[in-house]
Amino acid sequence: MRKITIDPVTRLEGHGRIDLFLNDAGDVANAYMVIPELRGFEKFAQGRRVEELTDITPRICGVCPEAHHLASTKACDAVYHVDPPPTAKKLRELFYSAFFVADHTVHFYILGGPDFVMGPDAPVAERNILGVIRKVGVEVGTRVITARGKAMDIIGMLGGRKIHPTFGIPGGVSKAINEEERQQIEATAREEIEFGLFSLQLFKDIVLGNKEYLDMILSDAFTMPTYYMGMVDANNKVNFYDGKIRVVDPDGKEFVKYSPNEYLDVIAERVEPWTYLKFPYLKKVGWKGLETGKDSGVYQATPLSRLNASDGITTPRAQAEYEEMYKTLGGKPVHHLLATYWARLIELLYGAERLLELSTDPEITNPHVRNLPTEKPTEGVGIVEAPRGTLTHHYVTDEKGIVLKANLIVGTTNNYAPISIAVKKAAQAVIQKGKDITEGMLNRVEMAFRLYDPCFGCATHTLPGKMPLEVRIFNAAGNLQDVLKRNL
Amino acid sequence: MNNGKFEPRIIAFLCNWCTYTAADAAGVARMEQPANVDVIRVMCTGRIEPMFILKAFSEGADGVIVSGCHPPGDCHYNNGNFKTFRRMPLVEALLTQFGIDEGRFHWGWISGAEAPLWAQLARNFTEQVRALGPLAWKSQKASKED
Amino acid sequence: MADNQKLKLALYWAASCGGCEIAIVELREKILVVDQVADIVFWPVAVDAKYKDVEAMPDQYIDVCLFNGAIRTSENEHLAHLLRKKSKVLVAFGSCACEGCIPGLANLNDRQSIFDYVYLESPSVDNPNKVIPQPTYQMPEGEIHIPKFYNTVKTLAQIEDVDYFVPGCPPQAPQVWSVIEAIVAGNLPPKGSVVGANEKTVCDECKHDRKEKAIRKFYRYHEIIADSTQCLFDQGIICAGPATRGGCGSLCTKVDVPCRGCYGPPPHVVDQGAALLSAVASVVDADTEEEAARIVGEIPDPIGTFYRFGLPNSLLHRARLVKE
Amino acid sequence: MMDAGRHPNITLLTYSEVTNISGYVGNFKVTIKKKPRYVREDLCVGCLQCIDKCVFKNAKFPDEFNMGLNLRKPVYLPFPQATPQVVLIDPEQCLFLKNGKCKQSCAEACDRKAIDFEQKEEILEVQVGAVIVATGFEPFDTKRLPYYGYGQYPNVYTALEVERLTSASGPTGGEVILRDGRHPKSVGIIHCVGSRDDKTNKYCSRVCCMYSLKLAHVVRDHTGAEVYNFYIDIRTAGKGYEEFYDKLLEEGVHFIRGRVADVNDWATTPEEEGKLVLRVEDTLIGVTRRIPVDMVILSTGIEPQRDADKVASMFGISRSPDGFFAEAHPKLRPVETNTDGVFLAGCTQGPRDVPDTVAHAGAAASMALALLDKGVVTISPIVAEVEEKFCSACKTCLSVCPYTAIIFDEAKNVARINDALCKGCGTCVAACPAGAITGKHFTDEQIIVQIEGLLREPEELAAKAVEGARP
Repeated sequence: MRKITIDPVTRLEGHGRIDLFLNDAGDVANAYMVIPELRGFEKFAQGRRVEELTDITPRICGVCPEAHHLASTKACDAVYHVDPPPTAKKLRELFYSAFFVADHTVHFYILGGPDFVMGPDAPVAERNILGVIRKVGVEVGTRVITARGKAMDIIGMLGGRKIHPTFGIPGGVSKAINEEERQQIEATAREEIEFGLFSLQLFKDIVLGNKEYLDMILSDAFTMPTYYMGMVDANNKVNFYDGKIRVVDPDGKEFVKYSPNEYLDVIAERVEPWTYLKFPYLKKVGWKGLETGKDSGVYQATPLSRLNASDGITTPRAQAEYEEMYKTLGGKPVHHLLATYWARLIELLYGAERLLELSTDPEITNPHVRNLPTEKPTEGVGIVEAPRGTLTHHYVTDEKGIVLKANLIVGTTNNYAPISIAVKKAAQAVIQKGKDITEGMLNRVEMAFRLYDPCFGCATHTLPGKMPLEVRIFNAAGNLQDVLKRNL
Repeated sequence: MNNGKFEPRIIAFLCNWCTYTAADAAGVARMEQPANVDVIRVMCTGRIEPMFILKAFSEGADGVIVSGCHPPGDCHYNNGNFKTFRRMPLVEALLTQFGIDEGRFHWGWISGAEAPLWAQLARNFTEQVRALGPLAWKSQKASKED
Repeated sequence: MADNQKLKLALYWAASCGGCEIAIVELREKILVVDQVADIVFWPVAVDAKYKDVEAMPDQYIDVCLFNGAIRTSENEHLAHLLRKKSKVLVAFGSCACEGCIPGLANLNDRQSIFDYVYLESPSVDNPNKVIPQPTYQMPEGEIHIPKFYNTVKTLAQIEDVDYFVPGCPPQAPQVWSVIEAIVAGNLPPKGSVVGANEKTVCDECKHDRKEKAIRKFYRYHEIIADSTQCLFDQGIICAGPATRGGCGSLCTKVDVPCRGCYGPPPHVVDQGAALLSAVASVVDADTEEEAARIVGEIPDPIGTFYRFGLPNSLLHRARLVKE
Repeated sequence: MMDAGRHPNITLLTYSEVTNISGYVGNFKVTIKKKPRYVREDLCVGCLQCIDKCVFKNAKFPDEFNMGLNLRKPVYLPFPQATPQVVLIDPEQCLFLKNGKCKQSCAEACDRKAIDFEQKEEILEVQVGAVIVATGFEPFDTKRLPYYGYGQYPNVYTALEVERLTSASGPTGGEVILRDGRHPKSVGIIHCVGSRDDKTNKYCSRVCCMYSLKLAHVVRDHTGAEVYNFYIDIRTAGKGYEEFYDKLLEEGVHFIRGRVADVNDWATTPEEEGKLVLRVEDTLIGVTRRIPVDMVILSTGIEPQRDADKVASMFGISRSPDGFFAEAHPKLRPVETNTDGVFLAGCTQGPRDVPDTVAHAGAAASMALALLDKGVVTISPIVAEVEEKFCSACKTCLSVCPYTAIIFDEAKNVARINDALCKGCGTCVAACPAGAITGKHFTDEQIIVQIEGLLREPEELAAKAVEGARP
């Protein structure tokens, strides 16, 4: 038995690592995606003033603090039984749409995208944003930085800080926007729509136009039927900020649709002794181990899952792209993991279109953005769709609004089981007896987790792109037998 | 340590005009007082920053006393003691949250004329802290293990 | 490999959220300039797989290491010691490394209580066999190790010698840029300095109008619609701005939300929470003991309020640890 | 008083009130409200013609100076020796000022045209270098001790009332007569009313023993009545005081040691009929006695003025537990306060008799003059200082200073501390959340090393000593 460690791979609560065990024949016996970090937010949330969790929980993740901030704010609305004014809800969604544009841009161009744009076998030094810029042109690179930057500016305008924003308050938001700010948002929204369309075209040109990539997308190694989860509005259309959570089975049939406060009826979490992260699964199906299919409670919550779980998108351009994707990939649901990239760009476009809709809403500059809570705080659940999956915050307080209990099911955590399975599957497909283990092989293994999450991806695709990767191969006795290294 | 018996270390922050005067008078009058209480003089209890109290505990004090002039009128500086009675309840709540037993922190008033009260407080407080045992914050801080 | 003339820069994260990395992404087009003047030799540094590489470097091989994240596990601590040895200049980057930040609130609890809650008591957990993650666990295929989870979150300076501190959660882009410029120009202040922040407090940058304070009632910020032209603290909303280093641009109060203190204590403040507590209590408008106790008694959770970002770096570091 | 009124360097502002004071030693600005007396002080010579001619033929209103024992008119001279000798008009009682309907015969009577119904309240601002607070005292309110029957029995008097009765210029021309016109045959004087009493004031009012002895002597002299003194201790510290006490003992004034339990008119024997009975335990002979008398005099104690708290906060004076203004040091600085340039004189600082008050006032005047004469002010080195570089204008310190020594410099946007006003208490140092204020001689650094030093383990101390011994 040999053990291979791919390290580092992750940016969730800290680091992540893949331990691959090879049998004596040289095949992958098993793969463990290990999360060696815990910070215990749920515990130290106890005793805090509940409204302060809107500021505390974003520190779980600095990549998607906006998601935690809003999930927390919504949970606090529920705890205080207060309904924010319509404009406040719209401002929150507007803010959140800008965040989706920024976040998906980062993932596609900087973190995950280089896998496609440059190809999995391109030299490491090329497989990064600078390589992408070289390939597609400097003006595109500038366009990416600008598009992300302008979306971040909207986040900063509303949220105060761009990273770890603070404007959400139980009962509304801290500040209204004026006409001048609205105009800036509208102008940005129009640019972001163009940028979204441009990005989709780029994806189609580079990826879909290349048979080798298309084959890889459709390949068995990257195909994994599971349950899919995503938030939908009253018409079962995609929504990131508000609605019910819909789960479809591997055949695309609705399995359950639940309100935030019903989440405990649907989700449970499994503890394993070899990792600090828990594995959520569908309670009614049950935990069958790291298995896919209809009989296993494992589900995914990704951009692709959200599209799979919905009946469409409310904005016209994104809806057209949605239809095109399912037509191209053979109908709903799509189980090809790498289609997540496509879905992500469709969501980016939806975010940009939603930004325009909201910024031109006649109510958006209404100064009434707060309702003061009048009822005794008790308990509440807030759910939003984070870019990396459905994000659930659940708080229970005493009558003074001091937290007694908090429970958080974080975006990427939903996908912990599928990531583990995907990694194992990819490893088994690419690492086989008798073959020398190459750089490209390992990158294909990494792609299996990178597609889920920029939190995972950024560990190996930093901006200047000179991250080392080392794989240690142990023999059956546990002694170091070989070291594979990426050049610096 | 005295024959293995736990000797608490207590820091007392006293205002110059009232409790320090009382402590001085208690000494001059040779009233019985334990050697466990070390006094730091400030001009007014209004000068006592909550930081001093935390610092004392963090440096290994087993108990802390803050004492000054009786409100409302005794304060040499009109109402420095008002700031003390505004701050200290919050300091108490903070210490409780830090896990420092209530009995390790005393704040109150002893006028310059109340030397016997000072001596009594020093004796009673020392025994109260002795009963609580060592706080040992300094070693908790220095611990490399965790 | 790097051109030897270029600055060798390393960035590492310990227990952190990744916001400090995004803060560097927020340099936007300037990141390309960084690439021209410096070789980023690690970002991030690997965990156990990379120990050998780092260990193989000559001591002080790295010119500047920007270290973010607090020390939560044995792995974090190990890397901190290693990077100190290999770096000429070690910078505590961001609130976690400087003062422990929000994850440092875990110092109100210990390992056991955190594990118990997360793995056994949390409402969604399904763990009939009471499984708790173990530092070493034997799987059928072999052994898997995870780092030891410490009882106490520590700051970088509590376990290693730190040359500079860049505060903020996260450090704001213009400040990060000025620090990078100073590093590249070799224009750094004396060792131990805080860089990338101001000497004055957040109030200096805050646009709200301040008056002489006299507070009759404290409000939690969701309980009151504050006048957005007036100081929030004056209106009874506890704001950490007066006890917090400036440099962020007062971003939170700009949207009428109180400062929580992420830039840490100002230069002469020993303990940020104690300083803020003292100021808050001092301006309570109460002339009797009963009234004062009533008004300050309405402030719940003093540690969460006054030590939001700085508990591990406070004088007491953590709540009292009752030995297991 | 007359001398003071006439002195060229003294401006006397009577019927006036200080409403505000700002500034600091050597440089105070005092705001004074001068109430209208409806008579021009510069014209009135005190001929009192106006009083005669007032439309009120008979006096109708209680005369405050004589404790309401007689009546006066709306236009009046407060008391015979009043300085300045100028009348005033009570606007609540004068028909013209009240209703606008009166033929103003007083004004007609004044050939100097001194009466001015148009006079308005004036606000004066004066610049002074020092202030002497001599706001006096308030007599104890005897109604607070209902068991002595004041207000219930007409023949229970306060000492001050009897003092007016015995005065040749008083309401009765010095004749001691009861409210029903009788001359008292027997008089009881109760000492320590509102003094040396856990229920009211714990302190000794110092003056009551001696004035009680004086009243005993005078009343006995004027009426030949039997006089009983009920006392706890007779305190006759003062030149010639003990001799006066001796004289009274020889004269046959009765002294009964014991605190009177109550005063009532319930007669149990024919002799007590129509009299007030004082019940008392005579602690010298150990029996409870009932003493029937015609007149009871309550020797009331001295209390701080009712508005002493306002005055104290206005002038930055602290108060001792008894409520009187606190001197800077009981022995060494008896007339100074903790606010430089503000001095105390007389009963405002604590009960004292006339000779002591005169001495105290003299001392206060000398201290003030010594201060002003020097031209420069020496201040304490224990003061706080703002380091402007670190002050971010949060304004936390402004309201915590007991001396309003911290002012906000709008131009530089920082707080500044006035050295002359700062007393060095350090409250602002502890309150400053930015660590921008240093308390000189009690700095954070100094206190921290004290804490560290005191808590150093013996081993650490030993190590330090070895280190220190190395060259």
